[in-house]
Amino acid sequence: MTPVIAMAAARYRYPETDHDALGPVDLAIGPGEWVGVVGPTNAGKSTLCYVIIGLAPQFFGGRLRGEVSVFGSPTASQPVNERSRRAGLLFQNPFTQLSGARERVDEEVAFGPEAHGLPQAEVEERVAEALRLTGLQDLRARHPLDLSGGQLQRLALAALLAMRPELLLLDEPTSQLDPAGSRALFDVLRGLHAAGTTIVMVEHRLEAVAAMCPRVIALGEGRLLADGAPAEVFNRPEVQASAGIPAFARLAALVGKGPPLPVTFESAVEALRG
Amino acid sequence: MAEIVLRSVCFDYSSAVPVFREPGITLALPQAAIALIGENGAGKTTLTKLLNGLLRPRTGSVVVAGTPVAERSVAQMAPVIGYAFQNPDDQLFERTVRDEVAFGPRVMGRPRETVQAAVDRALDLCGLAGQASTHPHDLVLAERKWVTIASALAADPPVVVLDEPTLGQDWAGRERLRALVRALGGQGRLVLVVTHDIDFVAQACDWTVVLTRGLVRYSGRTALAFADEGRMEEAGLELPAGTRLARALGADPAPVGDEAFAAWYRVRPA
Amino acid sequence: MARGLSLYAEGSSPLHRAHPLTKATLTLCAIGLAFILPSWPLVLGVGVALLSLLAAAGVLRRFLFVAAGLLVPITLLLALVQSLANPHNQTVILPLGPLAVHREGLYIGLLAALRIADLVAATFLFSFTTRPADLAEALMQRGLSPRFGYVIQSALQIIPQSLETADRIRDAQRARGLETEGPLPRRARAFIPLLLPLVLSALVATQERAMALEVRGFGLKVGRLARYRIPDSLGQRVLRWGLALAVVAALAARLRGWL
Amino acid sequence: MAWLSAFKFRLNTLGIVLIPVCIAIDWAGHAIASGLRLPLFLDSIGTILGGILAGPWVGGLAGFITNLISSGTIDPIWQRQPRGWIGIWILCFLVASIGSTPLNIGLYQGQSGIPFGDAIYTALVNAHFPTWIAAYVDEAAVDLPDKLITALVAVLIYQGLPRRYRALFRLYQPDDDAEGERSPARA
Repeated sequence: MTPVIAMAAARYRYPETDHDALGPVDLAIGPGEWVGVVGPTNAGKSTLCYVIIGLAPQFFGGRLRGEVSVFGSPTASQPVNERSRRAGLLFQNPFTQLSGARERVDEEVAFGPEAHGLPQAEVEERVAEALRLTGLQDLRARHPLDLSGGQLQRLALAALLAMRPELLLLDEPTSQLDPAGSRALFDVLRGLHAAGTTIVMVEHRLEAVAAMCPRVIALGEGRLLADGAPAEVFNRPEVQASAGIPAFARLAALVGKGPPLPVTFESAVEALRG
Repeated sequence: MAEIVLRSVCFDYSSAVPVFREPGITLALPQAAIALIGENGAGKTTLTKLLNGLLRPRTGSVVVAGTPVAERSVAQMAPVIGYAFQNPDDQLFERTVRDEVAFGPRVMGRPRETVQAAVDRALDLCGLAGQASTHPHDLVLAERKWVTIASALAADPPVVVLDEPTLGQDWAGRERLRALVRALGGQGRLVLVVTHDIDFVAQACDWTVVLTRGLVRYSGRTALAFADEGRMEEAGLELPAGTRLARALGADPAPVGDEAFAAWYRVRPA
Repeated sequence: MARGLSLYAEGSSPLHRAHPLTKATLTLCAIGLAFILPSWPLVLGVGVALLSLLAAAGVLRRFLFVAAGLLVPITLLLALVQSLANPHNQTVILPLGPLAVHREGLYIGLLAALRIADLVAATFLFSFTTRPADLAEALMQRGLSPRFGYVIQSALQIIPQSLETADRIRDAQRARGLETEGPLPRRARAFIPLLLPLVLSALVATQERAMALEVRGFGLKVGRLARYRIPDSLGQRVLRWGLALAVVAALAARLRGWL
Repeated sequence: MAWLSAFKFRLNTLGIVLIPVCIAIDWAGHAIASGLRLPLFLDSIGTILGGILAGPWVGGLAGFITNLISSGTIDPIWQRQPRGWIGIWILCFLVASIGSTPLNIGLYQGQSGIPFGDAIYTALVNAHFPTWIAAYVDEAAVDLPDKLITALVAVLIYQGLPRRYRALFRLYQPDDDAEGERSPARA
């Protein structure tokens, strides 16, 4: 099975800085995986996304060493806007990633497929599909700025889904959203995962990562601290010291349970019942 | 002594959609760490803007730390009530974090030495001491948010309002914020935290105000705020993790906050 | 709530349905005629024609409301200054100390005001009945680069947003103790703390938006296909050429001294 | 003349996105100035800033679209030095005043529409100066202080920007084709 993302001794340094923001990192992510990325601020989580999608170094400049390939082709050889056919990146701020040039939700979603020069019938089909997947059908005629933060982030996601990406990167997608908005976004992601999309999600809500992602990687100062199942990763002391402890593990530790600490609600109920 | 007193406050942006309708909001808040929670559009932001005169009530009176808001300009309220708004980019403009944090006390005309000391203290509290000479926009969003919190504290106001402070914070940031809110509440200040982060409320705030559709549905000890599940649902809120866990383990009433959870677990009926 | 910087008013009049280029031609030709035609009855005629078109589009009342605030001060200033100072001034109507109100200047000032009224009416006729997106689309279908299409559409959207941001910034800085009222020096000092956060956050947003657009395939060198068809007709094409010819004819007549 | 290379037409996605932003800053600057009741337009700060940041095409297009003056005729590298800043002011002032005068003559019989300037116009015409001179002085009297302060503010803002933004938007490098060291940014 060829990995969707393959990184070997990958290191990246922003221009005019004297240390690597990321790396060295070795990583392989296969098709259909849902990987949560955790770690403190400035651990290199966003940089990891930029390197995979190619914005680093293509947009930022700077220097990339080692090997990074996505769908088997090295990121350096392919412009970001061409890669957009197969891979999408959702940013933190739902507002700034809108085109800012469209007055309706459905027109905004159509922006990407149009930039790819798709025929009108196909654009419309894709827009309808993306709106359906994100639950925005009823809002299609609204002005984007009349949406709530959570709806706006789903719109940004729909705009990516209209390109039918096989790989979706999400850089702290819920950090500006309220709990209801986050729940709605996570529901969409569950559907995409079930349909086979490969997802890499940077997220601070450790409980959400533990509950949803079958695989978690923890970053610290640009390096891979841990890589594995959530129950395993969140029980590593070095991960707990930097990325933190999910709430249910904290409560279990408080009453003297573990190790290993339960990291999800269900496992905590079970562990604490005994 | 109550620090914030609202009496029969009615407010509307346009007469068609009243935010706080007759007979208006009446609320007295003590010096403590206070959470203001409620669904989107419940009036949380409107309420905080009434506290310094950014919005003026149609009827009723607002008194903050003994100062009647109606008699002061917004800028004159600044020494009394400090704000950290949700989006740091709506206020950052100085070239260093230190200058940014000093801006408030400086425009209030405070003496240079006082400002220096207050700024150092605020930077320390917010974990920014090492970044005092960095450009605020060279920091990531979560750190920029800390700059606005430090700015609010630098004027040493008796009342502090933090709008969604936990958004985008990593685990360490949340822990620091929890310690800060607890400390401010313990110092005889009133810190009002507007938030959707119910776990944070359970961990950091002694007092909780639940606002739903422009009405105060609850104002009292946090420990009792989550007893009514219907009310929580109406406010679009989940239960805190510990409360949810204890409930699943059979607790009724369920404890709120880590200490209460541990205490309950130790003596729980088998 | 109006979201874009657009005066567009929903409607179904023939003008609303006309091709954007037809309306653009109409507007430009009306402005051209207003400044080419030499005498006030003709300039007034252009104005009356524009007013009846505004009425036909159902936006006359809105036009009068918006235009009054714009045109009244301009008219007063033009009539005043030109009647006091114009090289053609000869006949004094009203002496005012060292100055005097003259008949010739008053006529010239009022004629200039009338032309400006025509210009304003023509511009509003266009913006009241044309969706900016349709104009950009029409221009792109005639070969305008999609990048410039983006610039036009985005500018119209972003200006009102930045004005909203400016309001939020004012709130935030006042809450920090910044006075925005009082004597001029104090107000002048408030300018930078009010403007600079907007500039900085706009640059942050620019960077993020540029990245997001790249990720969505913006700037790919592909043949761009029409987003939707904008109906045009033979009649409209004839009208566009007819209007252009009328302007050329008026110019020729004016130069030849026939008018 | 190496600086002539600055006029070579090129715009990347960042430059394209920056143009409407500069226009918006123009508008916001004017809105804030009038909100504070300042006796100035201050409506071309974004245009000048765009010119300094990303070069003549961004500044020029922003200025053109805002229907205002263009800072687009100045080399951005030259602009980063103090003697250049006086140049920006003089140039903006000249472009604005010379550009506006024919428009004012055509539309407003030579008046600028600002009472202060129009008072000068009245005095000059009555002193038998030609209308075009009166029209130019009318406009210039309004533009001279306004463009001075506008250019000053824009330069101040530019200097206060974090280095990474100054570098990020720079489409024109002294060493233009150098790979790598394009822009510092953090993630």
